[in-house]
Amino acid sequence: MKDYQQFRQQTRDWLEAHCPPSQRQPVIEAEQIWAGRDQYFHNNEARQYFEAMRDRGWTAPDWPAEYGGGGLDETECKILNQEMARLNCRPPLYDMGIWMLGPALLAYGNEQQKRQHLPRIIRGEVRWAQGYSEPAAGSDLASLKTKAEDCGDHFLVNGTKIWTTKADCADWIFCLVRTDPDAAKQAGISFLLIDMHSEGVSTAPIKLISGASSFCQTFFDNVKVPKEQLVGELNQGWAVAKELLKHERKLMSSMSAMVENEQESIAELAKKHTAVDAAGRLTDGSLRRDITRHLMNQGAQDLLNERLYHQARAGAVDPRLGMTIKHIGTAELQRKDELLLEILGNRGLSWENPSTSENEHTIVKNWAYDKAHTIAGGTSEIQLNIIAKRALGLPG
Amino acid sequence: MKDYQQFRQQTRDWLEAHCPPSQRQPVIEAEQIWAGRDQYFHNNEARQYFEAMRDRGWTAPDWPAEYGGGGLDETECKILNQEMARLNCRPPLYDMGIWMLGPALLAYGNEQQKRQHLPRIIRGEVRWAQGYSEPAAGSDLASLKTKAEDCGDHFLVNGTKIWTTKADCADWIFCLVRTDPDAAKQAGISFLLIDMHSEGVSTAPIKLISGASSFCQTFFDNVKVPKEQLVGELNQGWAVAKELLKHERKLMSSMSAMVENEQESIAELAKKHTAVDAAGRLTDGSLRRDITRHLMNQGAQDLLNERLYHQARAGAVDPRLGMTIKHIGTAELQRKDELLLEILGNRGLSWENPSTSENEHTIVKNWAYDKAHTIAGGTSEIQLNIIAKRALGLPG
Amino acid sequence: MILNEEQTMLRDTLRDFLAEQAPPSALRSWRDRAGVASFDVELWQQLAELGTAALALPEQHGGLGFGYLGLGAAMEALGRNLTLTPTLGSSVLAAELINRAGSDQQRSAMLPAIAAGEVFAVAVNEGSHYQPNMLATSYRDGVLDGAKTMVLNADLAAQWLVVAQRDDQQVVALVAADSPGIECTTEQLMDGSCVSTVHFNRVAVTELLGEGDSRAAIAAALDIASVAVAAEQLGGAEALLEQTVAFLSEREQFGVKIGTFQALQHRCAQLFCELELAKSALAGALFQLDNGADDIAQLASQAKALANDIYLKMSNEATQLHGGMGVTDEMDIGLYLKRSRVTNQLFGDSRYHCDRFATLGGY
Amino acid sequence: MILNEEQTMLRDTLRDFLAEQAPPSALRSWRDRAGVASFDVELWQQLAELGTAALALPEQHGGLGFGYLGLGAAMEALGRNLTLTPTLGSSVLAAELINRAGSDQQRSAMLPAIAAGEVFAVAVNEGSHYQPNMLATSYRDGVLDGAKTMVLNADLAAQWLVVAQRDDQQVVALVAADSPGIECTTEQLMDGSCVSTVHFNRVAVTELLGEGDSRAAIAAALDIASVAVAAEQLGGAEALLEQTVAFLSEREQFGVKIGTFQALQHRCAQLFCELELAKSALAGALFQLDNGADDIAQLASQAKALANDIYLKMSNEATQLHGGMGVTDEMDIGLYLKRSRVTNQLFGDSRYHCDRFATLGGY
Repeated sequence: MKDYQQFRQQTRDWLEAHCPPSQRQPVIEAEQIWAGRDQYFHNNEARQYFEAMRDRGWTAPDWPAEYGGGGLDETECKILNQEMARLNCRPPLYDMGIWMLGPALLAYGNEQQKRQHLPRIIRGEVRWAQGYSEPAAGSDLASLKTKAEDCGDHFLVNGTKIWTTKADCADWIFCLVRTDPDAAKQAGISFLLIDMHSEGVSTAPIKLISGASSFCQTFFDNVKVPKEQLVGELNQGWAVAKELLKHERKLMSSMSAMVENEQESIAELAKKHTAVDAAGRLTDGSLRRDITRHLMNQGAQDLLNERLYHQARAGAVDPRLGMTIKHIGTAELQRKDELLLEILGNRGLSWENPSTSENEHTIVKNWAYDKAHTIAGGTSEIQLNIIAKRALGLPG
Repeated sequence: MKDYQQFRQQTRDWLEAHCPPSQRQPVIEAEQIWAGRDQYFHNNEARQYFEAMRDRGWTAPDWPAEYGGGGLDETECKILNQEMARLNCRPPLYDMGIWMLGPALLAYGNEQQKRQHLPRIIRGEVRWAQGYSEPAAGSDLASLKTKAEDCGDHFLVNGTKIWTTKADCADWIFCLVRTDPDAAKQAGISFLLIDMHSEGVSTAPIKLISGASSFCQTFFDNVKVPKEQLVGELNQGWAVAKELLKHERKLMSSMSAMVENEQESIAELAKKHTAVDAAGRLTDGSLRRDITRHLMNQGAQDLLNERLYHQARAGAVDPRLGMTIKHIGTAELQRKDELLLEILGNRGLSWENPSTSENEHTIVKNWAYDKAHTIAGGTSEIQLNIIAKRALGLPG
Repeated sequence: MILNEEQTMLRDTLRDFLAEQAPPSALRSWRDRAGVASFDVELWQQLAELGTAALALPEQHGGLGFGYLGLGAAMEALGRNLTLTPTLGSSVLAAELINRAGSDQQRSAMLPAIAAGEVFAVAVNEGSHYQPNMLATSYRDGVLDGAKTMVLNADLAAQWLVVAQRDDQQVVALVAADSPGIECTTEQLMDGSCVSTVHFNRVAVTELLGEGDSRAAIAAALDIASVAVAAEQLGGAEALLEQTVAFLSEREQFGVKIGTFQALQHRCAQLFCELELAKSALAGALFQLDNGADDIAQLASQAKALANDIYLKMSNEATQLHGGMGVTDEMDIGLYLKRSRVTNQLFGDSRYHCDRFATLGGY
Repeated sequence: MILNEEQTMLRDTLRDFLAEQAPPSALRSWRDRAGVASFDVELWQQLAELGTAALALPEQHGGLGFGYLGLGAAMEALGRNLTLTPTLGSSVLAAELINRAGSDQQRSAMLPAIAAGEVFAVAVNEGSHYQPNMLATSYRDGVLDGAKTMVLNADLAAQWLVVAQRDDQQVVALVAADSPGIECTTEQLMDGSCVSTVHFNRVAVTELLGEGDSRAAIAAALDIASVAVAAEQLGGAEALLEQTVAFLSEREQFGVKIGTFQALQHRCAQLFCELELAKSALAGALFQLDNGADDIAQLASQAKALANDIYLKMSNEATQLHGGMGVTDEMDIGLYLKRSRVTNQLFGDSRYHCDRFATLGGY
């Protein structure tokens, strides 16, 4: 049996030695270390930290060592995570390849594909993008229209993908494409890896209601993709996609947790911007109640997560609870945004004016940006459908 | 051309002479003059007024004189209504026969049926009940199951009808029954008149969440109904029913207008039961806002009706507006009931206790009773379906 | 925050027993029977034998050590079946008051009696709820004067605990139910339960609980009572959701199950989300109590406010979604509808608890 | 309460003109263009020629006699197309102030200019809205001192009307835009419109409107401005509902039009009901104005609060129901979303108007 106690001590010592002070603070967006051709480090410590972790395979600690991964078992991974959390170590690498493609390749890729792609993902040399959504498909992912025609030794790809995050910086993209136009929707879909530097690939940034965004639309115009880049069986891409979608939902929630900054509390903001009585109470009783109702919902939401955590620890998870999380969380976030905007009054009507503060700009930008949260990663309507049918067992 | 001016003057004089003082006040439920075998008059003036109106045919002013009706044309009817309104004359007779069956018989009945039933309706000798709804049918009226088998000279009726108002006092009932069990839903329905004194007819009162009610369930157990009591063609009863349903919806709204009493205003009630500051403002700012939001909605609702009135006067009615009335009105009424109950606090938890007042009892009873308003006469869900499809033109 | 094995067994036993012995239909008969009483003494004896009266009490005083999560599970079972018992008024409120305000000797004397099913009534509300700043009921020279509203189980209790003002302190006075000068009016509420209004006119006090100011103990006991009501409410709300889903899954209209209509599905799904939020708020408060937390004031107000709101909303929606049948007295829906309004007022409605939460939050 | 023939024609003409010349896409370009201005001067000239500046003004002062219902119809057309003009700030607010607070001579001098399209700016807000009790901006010894927020069209106006405190009275002072001591900062808001913040430092006043206290005139003019914004808001909300219904009727998912989903149908139907309620509240206020009512304070607050609420809700729902496309800047939905927030703050949000309605209602 392995000596996990020793592993923990070694890991702790190694992290103490190799994770520099600047990498032991909560990460802000501008300092994230992304993979790819234009890899950027905000300072030298970031580079050193990344390279040390990479060389140990700890950018992908649970992947097999033969592809450059850490080769850790489940317990070791957990220990590594705990020790990193103890020191507040930042994640050493951000990439769709690490989060999503890698696990899928390990499950569905052939040996050649693993050898070609996994080591480069682990070493952060390639930045991956995800090509699932299409402008006309929306929630009905399987109605995608980007098609890949069989041309002997390659596929000819035509179509467009939307919501591809940072596609303009990506080196490769994994895509769902239609390879059998006659098959019933999900049956004719395949999973392809496409080099973004291929001829006929182009990208355009998407402007959101909150302003410039990291989303792009990606266009494929007669793009030749070698047959070796098909993952899994032809027309069986839906299985791979479903695997990935699980990771995406997990990612969406962890991402939104990562981005959230500790802001001035809503009650403090209201006390600053609206009238207060001698006892320090908000004069506007209706605003005070709306804030309270939001704080109570938010408190209950945290407790819902805690319940899930306790259930998981006891090995008795009620799967119906998990189905409620996204809808509850995103709806409450939007209610909070609306309240914050309302509290700012006139000051909540612009986002980059000199007369308003940085904090006010953030509130307004978030208000607009968060409108996407009830749509992306499964709309609230889809969530409610799922709850009705799968949690409550309603018919149809 | 008729001399309407003269008709108006004569009508006015006649009403002045024949409508006694006690019949010139807003009517309360206990003083309504209903038709039927046990006709009740709360005082002698009521009887005199009823008999005078009856003998002039003005219990049914627009029905043909040959059946005992008033024989008035449209303009004369309007004048009569205006003059009655001017003096605050009460309606001389309450009966489903007057409101609903009569118009249907005039349109669909044969000569023998008109002669048999219309004069007795006009004279208030017979009280009619309506037998449409069934326990299992709900909003899907056409799925009714009460069946009438063809037995040569009569039908044999078996089944049950629900929500028959005062069926225990009724002499006759008009019913939708299934005469062709194999036909598609609406195709196999016929319209029958049934003598409540027939063998096999029984009634049971329905207790509501607000307590005893005037609703009954009516049971038909091998009831023989002569074929002459079929109105319209066999299996064509749906056409008659649709005609009647129009009258029912109109009736529902006029009934609820009739019943409404002038109560203490909600703001006054709140000032009496909750804390008030030195300036006379409600201390609870959130309650104050909820009351305001209700009063604004109520004000807007009155103005919506006024808009419809002006549109009608200008001959340019937007039919979409009318579709919103029932849903808006019933939802707001329930919100108001909830607010009133909440304002009463502990005092709003019982309905007949000596420690609480008559006014408080009324509020609590209304709160419970009004739950039916979003269900009866077309549920809110059906209203929203109608608005979505017919007002907005959404597909499906 | 989740039930352990014993708590789960307790809940299941109680659910089965109540569904058998005291389901909603029993409340309907109770309500319609002549005479007014706040609970069925025989049924309470049986429930007390099952341990219902002793769940969260300290084990050294006859308690069963099921903890507050266990108590919550029992209250949920009572709420699900609309069973009227003195659990809330006596085993929770009175017991917590005695445990927190009483002396060791008082605890030893009274808690085992409560655990065995003896009923104590607590008179604490004036107007709509407890008034922490100043009470109109006074304790002076050994006697009580004043009046209390919404007293639970006053009709059947042998002993009373009366919260009263003594100068700038608040005390809890023990009074025999048959003392001269007590005038008690018991009335049935819309849901079939009973509460009493009590006037005290120079009523002799047996003893006071503990010494000095009991304000903190009173607030803590009321917090626990609020959480217990919340548990009862959520038991009722959950039963309503289950019944509504079952009805929608069975009832056909226009040739299909009405449960297939998406608008109704979304409403049910939304109700489920809000119910689970409220259950989480409740679990959080119970869990803190089991962890020995001293002050759960904000958690208690959060749990009660969320439970109030979802029970009101659930009962309205259940009535509507049951169509015509929902407004008849024949269905149980109406019984829940009325119970939801009564429990809404017990120990504070949502406006009260939101105001309190905000004040505690310093805004 | 309904439009007559001329008013209907006016509305249709204006709708067609704006859909052609100044649709939402024009606002997007305007916003993205460098430089900041509160309206397009050339477009305003054209609109003024169509009579937009003179709709509700008295006919003896160059007005067209279209009445307030006519004005409402025009504001709805502007709201539907998201067109930025000085109608609200100048033709409504400034004109009403002059008409109600000014002398005959002042009316004759200024109203015809406004009717012809000349732009006056009104500086009345301090903080979030007008402060009826006490203003920080003072008028003393012929000069103004203080600051105003949310001034409309200050960047392009030649003359200003400034509401100021003179002892216990409030007055309206006429000031030339180029007077020394004025410091005006114009900023673009999220929707592409502009407002200015203005500081007055011993600014010389040309003349005062009328004599004595102008408080009543100020309140009445602000009521009319609130109603005019409500009309603009409901024009926007109605356009959003139409666009959403069209989108749902066209877009397919899972093999069917998504407009067939009942949950979405019910949400749209609910929005329609609330929109028609708000339109009725608006029509009621306009109708009373046309009937010469002196005091429409409660009606104005009712109209503005209901319009605020439905525009916010409609824009949120429209964004959601458009799915992923709804959050891109490419669609017009986002422009309405932002305009709804800006108009929500113009002349008072719903909390302000509910508070005012309640105070006027004596509770």
